[in-house]
Amino acid sequence: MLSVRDLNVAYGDFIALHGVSLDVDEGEIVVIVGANGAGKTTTMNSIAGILHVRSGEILLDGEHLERKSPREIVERGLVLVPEGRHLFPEMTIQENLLVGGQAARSRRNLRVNLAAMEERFPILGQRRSQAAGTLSGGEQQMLAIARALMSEPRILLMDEPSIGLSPLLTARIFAMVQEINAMGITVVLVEQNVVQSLELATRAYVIAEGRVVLQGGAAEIRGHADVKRAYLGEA
Amino acid sequence: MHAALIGQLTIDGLLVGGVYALSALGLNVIFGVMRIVNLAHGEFVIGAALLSAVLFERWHANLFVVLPLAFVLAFGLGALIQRAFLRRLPEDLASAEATSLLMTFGLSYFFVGAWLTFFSGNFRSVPYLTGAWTLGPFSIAQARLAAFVASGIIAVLLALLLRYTALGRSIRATSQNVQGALACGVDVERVRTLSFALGTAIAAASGCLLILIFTVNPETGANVTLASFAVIALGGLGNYAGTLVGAAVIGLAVSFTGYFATAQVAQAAPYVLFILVLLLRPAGILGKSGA
Amino acid sequence: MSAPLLEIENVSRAFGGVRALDGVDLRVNQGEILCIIGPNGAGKTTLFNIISGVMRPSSGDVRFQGESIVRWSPQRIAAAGIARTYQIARPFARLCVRDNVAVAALVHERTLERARRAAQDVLESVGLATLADRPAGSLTLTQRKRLEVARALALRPKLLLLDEVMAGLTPTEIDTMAAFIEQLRERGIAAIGGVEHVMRVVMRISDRIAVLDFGKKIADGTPAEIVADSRVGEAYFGTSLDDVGAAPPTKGHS
Amino acid sequence: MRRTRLQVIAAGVAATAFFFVLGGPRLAASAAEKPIVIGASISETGAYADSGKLALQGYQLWVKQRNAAGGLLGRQIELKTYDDASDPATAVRLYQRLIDQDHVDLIVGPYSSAVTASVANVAQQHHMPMISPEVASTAPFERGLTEIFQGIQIASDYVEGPIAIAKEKGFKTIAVTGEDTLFPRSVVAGVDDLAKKMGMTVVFNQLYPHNASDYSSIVEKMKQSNPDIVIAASYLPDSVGLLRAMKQANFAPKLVYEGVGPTELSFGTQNGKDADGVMGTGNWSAELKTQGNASFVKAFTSTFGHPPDYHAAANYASLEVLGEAVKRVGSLDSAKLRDQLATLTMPTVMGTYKVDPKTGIQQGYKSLVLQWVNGKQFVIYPKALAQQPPSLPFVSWSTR
Amino acid sequence: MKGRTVIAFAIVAAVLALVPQFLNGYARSLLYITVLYVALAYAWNVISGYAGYLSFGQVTFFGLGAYTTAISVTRGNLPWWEGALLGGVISAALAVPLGYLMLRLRGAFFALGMLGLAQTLQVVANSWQLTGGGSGLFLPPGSNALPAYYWTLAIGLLTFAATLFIDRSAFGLRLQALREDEQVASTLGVQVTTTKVWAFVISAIVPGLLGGGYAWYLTYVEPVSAFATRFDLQAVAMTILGGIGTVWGPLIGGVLMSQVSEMLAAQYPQAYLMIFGGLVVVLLVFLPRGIAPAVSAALARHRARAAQGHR
Repeated sequence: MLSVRDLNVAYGDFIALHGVSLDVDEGEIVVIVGANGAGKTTTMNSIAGILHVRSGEILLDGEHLERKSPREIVERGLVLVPEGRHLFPEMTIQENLLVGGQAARSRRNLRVNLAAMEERFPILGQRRSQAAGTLSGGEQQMLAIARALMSEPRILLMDEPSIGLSPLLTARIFAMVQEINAMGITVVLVEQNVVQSLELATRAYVIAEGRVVLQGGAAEIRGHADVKRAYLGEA
Repeated sequence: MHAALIGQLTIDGLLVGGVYALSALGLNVIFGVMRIVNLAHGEFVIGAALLSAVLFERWHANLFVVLPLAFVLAFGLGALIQRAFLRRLPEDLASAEATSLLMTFGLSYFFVGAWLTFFSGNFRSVPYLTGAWTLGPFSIAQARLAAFVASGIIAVLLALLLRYTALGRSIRATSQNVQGALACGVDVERVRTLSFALGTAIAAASGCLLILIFTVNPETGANVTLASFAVIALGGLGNYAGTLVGAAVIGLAVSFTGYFATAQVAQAAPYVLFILVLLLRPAGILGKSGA
Repeated sequence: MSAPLLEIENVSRAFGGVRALDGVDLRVNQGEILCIIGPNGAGKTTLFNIISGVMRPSSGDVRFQGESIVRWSPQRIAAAGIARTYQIARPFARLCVRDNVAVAALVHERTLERARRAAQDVLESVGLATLADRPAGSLTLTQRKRLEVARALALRPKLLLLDEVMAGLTPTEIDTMAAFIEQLRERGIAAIGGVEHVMRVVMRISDRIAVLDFGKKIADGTPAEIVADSRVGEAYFGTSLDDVGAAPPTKGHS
Repeated sequence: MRRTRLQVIAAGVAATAFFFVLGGPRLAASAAEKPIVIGASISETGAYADSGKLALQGYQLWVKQRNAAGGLLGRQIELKTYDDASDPATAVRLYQRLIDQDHVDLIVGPYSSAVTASVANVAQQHHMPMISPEVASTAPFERGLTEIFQGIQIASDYVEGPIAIAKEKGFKTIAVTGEDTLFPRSVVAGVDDLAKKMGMTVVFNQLYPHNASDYSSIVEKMKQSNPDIVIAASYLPDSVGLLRAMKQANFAPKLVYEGVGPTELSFGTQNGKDADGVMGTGNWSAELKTQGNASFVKAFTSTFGHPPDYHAAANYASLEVLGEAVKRVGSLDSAKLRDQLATLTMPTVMGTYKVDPKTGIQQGYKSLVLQWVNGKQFVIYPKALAQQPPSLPFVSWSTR
Repeated sequence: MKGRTVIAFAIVAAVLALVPQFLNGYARSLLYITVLYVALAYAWNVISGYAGYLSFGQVTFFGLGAYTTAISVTRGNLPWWEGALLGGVISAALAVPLGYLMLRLRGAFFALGMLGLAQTLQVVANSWQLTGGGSGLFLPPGSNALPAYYWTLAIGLLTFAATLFIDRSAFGLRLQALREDEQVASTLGVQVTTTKVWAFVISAIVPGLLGGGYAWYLTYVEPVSAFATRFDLQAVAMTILGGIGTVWGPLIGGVLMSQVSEMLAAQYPQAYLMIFGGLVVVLLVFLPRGIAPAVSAALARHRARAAQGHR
């Protein structure tokens, strides 16, 4: 479904990605793990069109995305839940959701989707006219996910959804990822919480220094010695 | 008698404050979305003011014709400037902010020169609604009241646009979090262009109203820019409600210092207030806290 | 036992309503390596900002060599011997690598020429000497991290604050960095490292570990004590440390 | 490396120097057939643009008429002007350019006191006599300069008229204001003494800055002082602004005098009916029975499509004087011209030109008080020249 | 190397000192204005180019210098150059507290604060008895522009030397470090506030000194022209054209632009503002680093090629 080929991205003189390639099949949960600064977020932002790609290809169902604007990419059903949530803190929860559902592909269902989200995340319904900035960390993350779902994505990119959350909340987020996947939405997940994310993923990629250093089935990656050494703290 | 005088000065100050508020709102919309401090803002205000003066002189075109015209022209001009220049700000100079400052500083003088060419250096005003209504001990200048009411209507329309339309939500979303807006598929480039155009158009609208009260020439733009910034500095950058409070304070300060001190002090009042506010809240005015 | 090099006493710091730090106490002795671990947002960077004078605490005191430094300017603190690195490397992008370091060397050297020479020496020691004339903006992430350290070293610090110095490094580089930090101990430089992950290294190099969680210090002890502390595992990893396979400390400082 | 750079710089400096040297001395015109060039800078843009344009047209008309009548000393005349944008530094450079670069034969003054004050020094340095048709303030003439001559009425005369009229009507209290620049200041400088002499009191005296745009506060203050008459030393934009603020404050004293603003024709177009009753000091009027005035007005109107004002007249008169001086001297010798201008007495459209030979301060021209009545200007003072008596008191705003 | 610099410097200074002897008054005047603008651009470059604090109000000190001189001459009977010197001293003295206050502001707010400061001082000059209010002050008419020229030339050369020093000294390195990242600079031991206040003082003292020459040259000082922010526009445009934060930028940009501006000012005074303003905008899009870096790069390439040829 999504195919990334030989992606190169640079910030000024600094090269952040050296030829990253990924494949995601329909219905999968693919997890990308790697250390801070390894290039995970850069990869996600590049796919979503937020970063300018120096070279390489990004194909969604065979269509090139690498020169498309973020808006055009959203219209094709690929939506990012960015790292750090990036909500609109002074807008109400409902307004946040409305902005999320503004894409042409979902606009006619705007009210229906809004109701659906308020039902799925009751807290968002109860506080719909409260400013988003007043929500707690976990609630904000839910809002960020709900906002992304408003545009009826086919493939959802989630960048570190568990960041800064307590174990309990992290578990809820992961459960939600599975639910979303069960709705038929393909998920690409970037996580630092390697252990838990590998549990729910079908496949995984390990990124270091802007390169894919390992890839394979989730279980396989879990068992890999290098990963244990680098990210799980084993000698 | 004394109470009546205070009342009169208050009325005069608040009515002018309405126009300051409108100009500052335009500046605030641009800053909110683009993070650009537009030093050429006053030039757009003055350009529209001079245009309406000239149209009035020639054809007695009244405010209600000129304001929409100036609004549309300025909207186009703003969009053009954003597309042609501001969007192409290079990123390799000291900082994006520095470059945008230098660029809008250049733009401001470009337009001073342009207005001097088109309108000459004459001081102009529009002798429209020159009378006053008497209300008890107070006299209410028709032009001031008209400008105040019109400013209020435009401000309310702007508020409605920002709150209840998809474009308005996109503008607010972009000004609060660009990354988030991008992730939601908001066409941020378009929003930036529209915001700059809208801010410029509001500036023009305030210019059409300002000329009912003030006498201006092409070189008075910098005063308007500074006064508008003083309003924002007082009210909070990006804070639309605070803008109204700031404008009232500036209007009153000018009106009262003009009476109790001298016209020179009144002229300096916005700058002095501006500098004082900056010094008392050097970082704080970026914050959205406060009124 | 001599007085501690750095004492942090009941330091709190609030942003708006949020308490980023809440009554934190910490001590660092001469030549000691202390690692502060905790998830993103636990307050590590805030603590570094307060020690280095970039930020004032809302309450509490920080003493360096017995003197309170909470009212000192960052430059005074730097000159007194506390150097820091930034979590996200912040090179002076348009200056060359050598001049980046020379800025710091100027604290001890009178002339620019001598500062540049001193800078060159420091660059040698961190392996950046060949890049000395390049603009710092063109360095890779790893090189930037090293430049951060080089600049801090040029201040000839007694205490080095390393904010997420391991972040973004490959396993090999992490080993190099760890070796470097251990070598600080031999040179008599104390260090506080802020670390989110990379437990393996933390356990190996630390004399002591402190754990921050939501602005509070929830544990402070030798690596062995920390591993044994169940609260730490709960708060930080969502599970016990044994489950994630954290290695026992390789150095017996207990 | 350093040497290369310095070579580049040195070469640059040399080239620039060369440019200046080359650009400097040009071969002086020798042939007598060449036209006599008169140079001036005028404020075509900037704060004084309106009046500057009329001033320039005054110069242009005289040159045109003179050339049609055979020129001067048998040569045609050419006017060379630049726009100084009302900026003194620019004007200084432009006059130097006119004298050193363009090698003009004669110069005449620019517009506005501030500009003239700086330019006078250039005239002095180059020993080029210069008539200043626009500087009513005497300060620039009191600096020991020998080359400048005032071609307009002196400012301190201006308020004599309105105060005399007020005295006659028995008005007692005066509020004084004006723009805080050289000329308006000199207009109101003597007002305290004059009022005392006339047995009147000044109840308010405060100036407002150049570039002021809002006059409501100062008007409110004047209103509070409750004066019989208002004397404002103002130019066109501020006189309009003040009048409007007075209307808005519903403030109508018994006599309103607004300096030179009301003498400009656009004062009427900008204020409409509100202009009625306002007085101002004119230096000139189309109705004036001075020598050649009627034909001047006619020629001006047919040439430029609009009637002249006092700027045009004063500038025209200055060239009349300069032309006469050249004719009498019989050459362009500047020392002789200087002496001639200092002692010359002659009739012009402005009246009789006559200056104090020591300072060059004008003594001949007399100022007039004009008043707007039913959309037209009339001379009301001095009585000998009055077209009609003053229409007083000023009509209250509500009964218009 | 050092000796050669000094000799070259002396030659350039001597040429510039001798040139006016061969010029008419207009060309002298033009030369004076060119040197004046270049010197002002150099001063602006210190605070805005090297320290990174964009100021649109350095004219404040220029006006201050002009007024100090005019007051000293007319009311104190001092020789004009003593007044001008005093103008420099007062500017420096005022720049210290002002620097401490204003430099707490960053970016746009510093820029706007300085703009406001210039406007405020203009109003002060406009309303104070000492400054003659709106009437301004007359200086005794001078014989010619030469003394002002030499004064300005001397200060210009000193300012250039100061820029050379800044570019090659510890002070300059600290300035550039704080321009890049003020917080990091402070944690690396840079006395941030002191350093930038010094830069501000240099950028104030120069226009403060130059203002006196200008007053003497014009023989008349009044508020509007003494505090005209156009002076800052000129400095900005010239420095950007030449190269902001470089040693040669203000010189290259200043010499080029004053020629252009003189040609334009005589015929199209309003278009000249348009062209200056427009040029700033266009340069920022197409040549944001200015001419100087482009020239150095070309020179470096040329030298590299030459060196290869030799081998």
